[in-house]
Amino acid sequence: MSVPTEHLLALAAILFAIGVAGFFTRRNLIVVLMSIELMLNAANLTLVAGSRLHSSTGAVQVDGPILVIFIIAVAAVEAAVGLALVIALYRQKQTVSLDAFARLED
Amino acid sequence: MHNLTLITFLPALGALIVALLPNRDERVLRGITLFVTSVVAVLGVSLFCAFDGSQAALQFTQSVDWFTLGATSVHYEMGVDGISILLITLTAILMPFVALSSPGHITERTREFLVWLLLMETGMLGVFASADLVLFYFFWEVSLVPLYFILGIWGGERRLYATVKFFLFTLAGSLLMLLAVIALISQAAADGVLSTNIAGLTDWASAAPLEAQFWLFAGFAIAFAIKVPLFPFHTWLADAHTQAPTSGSVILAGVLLKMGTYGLLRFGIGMFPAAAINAAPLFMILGAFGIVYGALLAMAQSDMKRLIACSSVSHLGYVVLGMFALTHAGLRGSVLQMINHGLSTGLLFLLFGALYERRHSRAINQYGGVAAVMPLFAFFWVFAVLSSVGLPGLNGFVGEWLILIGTFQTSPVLATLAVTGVIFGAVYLLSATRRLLFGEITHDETRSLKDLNTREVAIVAPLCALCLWIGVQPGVLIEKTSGSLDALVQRVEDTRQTMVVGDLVDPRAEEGVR
Amino acid sequence: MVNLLFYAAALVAVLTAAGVVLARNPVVSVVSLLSCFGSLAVIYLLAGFQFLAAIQILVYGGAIMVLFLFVVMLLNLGGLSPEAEDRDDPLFHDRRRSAGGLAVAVALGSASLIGILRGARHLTEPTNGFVLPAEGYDALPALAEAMFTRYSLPFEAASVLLLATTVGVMVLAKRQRSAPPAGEERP
Amino acid sequence: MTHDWLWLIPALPLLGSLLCALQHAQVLRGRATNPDLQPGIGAGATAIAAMAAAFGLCLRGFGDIGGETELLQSSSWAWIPGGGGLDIQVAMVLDRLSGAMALVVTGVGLLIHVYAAGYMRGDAGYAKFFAFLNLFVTMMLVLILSGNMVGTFVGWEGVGLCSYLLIGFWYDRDGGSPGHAAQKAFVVNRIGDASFLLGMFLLFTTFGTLDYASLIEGIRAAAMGGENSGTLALAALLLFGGACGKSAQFPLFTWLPDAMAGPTPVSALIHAATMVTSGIYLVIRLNPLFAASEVALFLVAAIGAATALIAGSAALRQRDLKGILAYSTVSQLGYMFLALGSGAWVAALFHVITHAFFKALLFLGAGSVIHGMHEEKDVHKMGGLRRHMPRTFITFTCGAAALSGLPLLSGFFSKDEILAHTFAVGGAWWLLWGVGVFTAALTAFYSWRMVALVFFGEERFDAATVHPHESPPIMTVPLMVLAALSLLGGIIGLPAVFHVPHLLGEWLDPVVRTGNEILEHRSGGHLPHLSHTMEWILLGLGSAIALGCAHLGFHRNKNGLATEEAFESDHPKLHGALSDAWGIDRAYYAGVVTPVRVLAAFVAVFIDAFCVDGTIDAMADTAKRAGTRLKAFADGQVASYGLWMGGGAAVIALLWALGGN
Repeated sequence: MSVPTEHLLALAAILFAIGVAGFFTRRNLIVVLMSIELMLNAANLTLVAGSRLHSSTGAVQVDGPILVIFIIAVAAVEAAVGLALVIALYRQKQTVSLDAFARLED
Repeated sequence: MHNLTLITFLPALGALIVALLPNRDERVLRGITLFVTSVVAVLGVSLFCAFDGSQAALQFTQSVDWFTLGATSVHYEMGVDGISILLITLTAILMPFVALSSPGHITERTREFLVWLLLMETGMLGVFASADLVLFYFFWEVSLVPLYFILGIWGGERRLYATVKFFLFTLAGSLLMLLAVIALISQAAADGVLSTNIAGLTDWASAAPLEAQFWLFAGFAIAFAIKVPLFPFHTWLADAHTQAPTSGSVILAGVLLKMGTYGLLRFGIGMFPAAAINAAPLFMILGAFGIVYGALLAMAQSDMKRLIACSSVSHLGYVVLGMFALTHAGLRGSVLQMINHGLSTGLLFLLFGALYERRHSRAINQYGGVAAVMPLFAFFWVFAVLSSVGLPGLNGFVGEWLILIGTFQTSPVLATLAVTGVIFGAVYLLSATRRLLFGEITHDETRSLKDLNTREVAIVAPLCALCLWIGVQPGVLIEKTSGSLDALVQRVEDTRQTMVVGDLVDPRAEEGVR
Repeated sequence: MVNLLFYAAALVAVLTAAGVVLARNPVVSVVSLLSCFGSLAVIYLLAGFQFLAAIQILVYGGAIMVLFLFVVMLLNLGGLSPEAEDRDDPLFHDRRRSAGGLAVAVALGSASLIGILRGARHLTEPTNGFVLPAEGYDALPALAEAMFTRYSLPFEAASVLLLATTVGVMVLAKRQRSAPPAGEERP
Repeated sequence: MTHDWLWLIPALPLLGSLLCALQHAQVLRGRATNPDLQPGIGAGATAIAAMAAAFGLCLRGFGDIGGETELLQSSSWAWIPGGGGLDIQVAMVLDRLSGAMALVVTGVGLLIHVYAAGYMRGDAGYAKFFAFLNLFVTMMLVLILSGNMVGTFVGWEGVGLCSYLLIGFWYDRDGGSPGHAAQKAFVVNRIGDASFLLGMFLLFTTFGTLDYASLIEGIRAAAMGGENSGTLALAALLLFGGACGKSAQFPLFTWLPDAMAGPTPVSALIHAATMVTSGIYLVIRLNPLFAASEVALFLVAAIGAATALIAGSAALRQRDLKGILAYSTVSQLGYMFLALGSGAWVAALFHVITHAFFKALLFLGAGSVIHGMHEEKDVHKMGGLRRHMPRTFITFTCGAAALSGLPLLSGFFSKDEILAHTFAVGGAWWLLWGVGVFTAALTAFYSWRMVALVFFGEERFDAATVHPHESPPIMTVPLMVLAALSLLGGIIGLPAVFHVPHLLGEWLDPVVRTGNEILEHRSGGHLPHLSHTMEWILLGLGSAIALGCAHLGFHRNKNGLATEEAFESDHPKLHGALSDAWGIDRAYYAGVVTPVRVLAAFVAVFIDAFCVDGTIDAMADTAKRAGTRLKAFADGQVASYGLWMGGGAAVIALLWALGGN
């Protein structure tokens, strides 16, 4: 594949922007969490692009992929905790709309 | 035996014990507090006796590495000089009496109160005992917090306003000082002074270029001026004094304000003599103006605690005036006046506190003819008033006299202005005394007032005795501080010699050179 | 050819991502996201990261998305009341916030794009194309070696994190189940 | 050689004071609420014993000086080590001046103490009274005996304090007016004290010392060399300001008439015989300083003459018996300053001494009258008392005769010496002499008016409720002693025309020598001098005026109030001005007290509360209002927080992307 690096980065930027849009516009907590996953994936893509560029001269550097792996692990954690909280909140308010959780002290 | 760390942290230890003791009997808690403060007082007095006043260097020093800021090392360093020894002793002596007075006006949340009281003592002693700039700043802030709670929890009806005002004012000062501290440390570090030791920094700062000195001096001086408080930063004091419980007022007047004047002397003049020489006329004017201004304010008050607070403004004007006269007599008087003001204003607050506990009114016109039913109270009150107005033979006179003569040597005009304070002082305090004690009894509640009880006499009598003793033998105190003050005057004079006569030097300094 | 495959996958990824955000029904969102991740896995593979592609499918597709789907199902198809669903229209309800969110998104996205495009000329792309080792850029031996030597500490931290999460999530769920009625009664 | 026993002179009354205070404490503890307290004579005896001992010591010291040793000095009390050359050490010094003063203070004081033991019997504050009285004597002795100015200042303020305490002794009577009077006395004294302080500072900065001996050396050198004349004049005037406060001179005399609110022995001791003369003492002590400046001398003399005239005329129309005496005292003090301003140091001290005798006598006699009349002070409600209290009548009349300067009595000689000196100086002093002579006429008139109104005429009190009675011997015996002294006291200073030595003049010569030398130096070698003929003429004139006016004053009033009432209806304005002491007190209130109060209120309300504190509160309000505005942004919506954060990030990102390379 000889796609230039900037195209990968551009794709990552577009995905990230879509994630941001979802994060800010949606009320459904689950969708908000999904938007966050989307942003994390965009980040992963930039790491992949960078790693490819650095390793392309022959000397393979694995720092990028390792970081991606960690991010995936953390994303999993985040999703798990987030969803557990969603369930907990749902039990309390019978909804997962952000509007219901406007006040921090509630 | 003469261990500054022990003296400083003993109250904190006491606070810990009081806080954690499972015993819920208030008397036990008060007893522990009284015991701890008394032990500190004994240690303080023995420290005072062991101090060699002829030396300028710090004594009883202790030093341990603490941490590093970049390349600069910060030490836990304690030590006292001739100025701080007096204030440490004053603090140590005053606190048992404050503790003893607390049963009268602290009836709820006693444990908390005692804990704050003891922590406060550690903070105040630490301020005076620290020989490292960072440590000093640390204690400075530590001493701020307990009063915030004492004022806010046990204060009068407008305590929240007073508390917030007090806190914001002092915090503003503290932050300014923090800036100056950081600037000082970093600039000194740039010159290779890699320690925050006050003595080392003083050596660096007093030789620093005038412009650097000026800004650093301004930072420190404004911070301390707020604490003193000098006009126009004085308005927090009246509210804080008025709303504070008796013990809070006593500590505030007795010790906390002295932190400001102590700072001005030690850090303002001591560290930046060149800047201080240039700023001296301004500070002298502020001091002299403060004397008259505070007195006029006091004359117009109808609230006794507010009146005493305004008299503090007036008295501290003397301290600042004498200090910036930069003469032997002025400085000696200034240091002595710090002690005197602590004792006599503390006495006034303690005595009025005793009356307030009986009648729960601060308005002077609610009283009248009290002397007939409370002769002992009247005696001690008049004694305290006389000490405060500077009657010869009592403590106030010596300080005032030295300040005035010291000021007269540099500025006869300002001395004349300040002397009017002697008249005004008599006017407002005696007028208040007359309205409080003399005349016919105007309120029926006054008729049933009980005279001071044994506990209250035990609080005020020793302090009165101390006032008398200082008035008769001020030499004992002055001797302790003479070494340090002589060195200070020497430094100021040396600076005058080296200062270029010209653009930034005021005419007075030129005279000094001549 | 390979390049074309990339652009196709990229297009799918963008479209499905947009679907995630735009779909009213959370189930649709979940499915869109799954497809998005799938196309990203393809891109990884194309770029020479076989292992990452595998992980992407396994962890994201297999674990995380299933979890999402599970929750969506558990909460009664998204857990939003019909009115709330109406309000959850990303574009047309509460225009102010939507506009703000979109503006931020567009601004961030365009900033990134502009930055990327302007910065592209500074990238030193290999003149004679990318040399792709047979085992890819993320050959497992190298990866494993780095993971257990240089990155051993983060690795352990991650494992601790995972453990803590496991416990934490269980506690969260458990506390809810045995929570006193008082908590439930709160409005 | 040091004479440490000199410390005992002030220490003994101090001890007495402490013992009395302890007794008072006992009384308070035991029966604090019983108004019918009879604490007996314990405290009085203690105080009297202390006074007697002090008097004895003074006598001993007085005997020691005069021969070869001109002064006795004790070892010093290291008081204030001020650093930089300022080291205050106070020693007790008994020289000819302080010896004479101390003798008067302890001697007259002793008599007054004895009298007071009778006068105050039955008062609830009996022991307290003697504690204060003894403390006063202590302070007065410190004032007199101190070897430097700071020590004098201790006594100076100390007597002011005791005066405050004693004037306010009956603080709960008369609607609290004693409290006001006490406060007024202290504050007005403080005005003088402030001036004293400045004078002291000026002397210290000029001469570097505050010890009298070295000061006088320095002043002498400076005055002879003609240096620092401005400074010397200024210092003299500042110190004279202090003396004006303490010795009740114009314009600071208004406190003294009010001070009569205190018990009568206090008026006799403090406000006639001792404390008020300390200003004169100070000027004599520093006579070279005053001698060095013509301006200062003239001002002292002029103020003295003005005070004598103002107060003497005010005394004419007072109805309060003690008020007459108070104004009379102010007037006589004016004479003393007139003497000082004429360089007649000895005459001033001479008048101090004779005045101490006859004025103490008059006050004590007045006390006896008031005591016998059940606290009635208005002379219009007395009359005919000579039949009821003969001993008081005789002694009081002796005092009045001495005061009015009837020939050959003590007041005659001292007053004549003053007037003769003033006349001799010449120039502008002639005018002052005229004032002095006129005041002498007034003095004779009001003295005898007083005697006539109190002891002659019909009894104008209600015989049913008031039973005038003679006082007990403990009060009348001191009166008799003082009467004898008033009559014969003149022998210590007989005029030169009698061809007998002027005892006081010779005695004081070493003290005033320097001052006289400076005067001589300034006037080109000759001191003012009068021929014997001129002196005879002045003596004759003085006698004639005194006798004539005394006659007038007595005969116009001996038959009742007719003259008084006629004057009041004929000259209502003049009567008002005189009985009001020319309205000076009211002028004070209008010109000083009220403006200061208004200023204080203005400062407190407008400047402090509104401007200074208002600015600060306004700053706080601004911050608060800004906070309220900003609160809208913190709506608790996580999403909007996020939006702000994201917006910020976007802006930064855009800046980064668009700017730079």
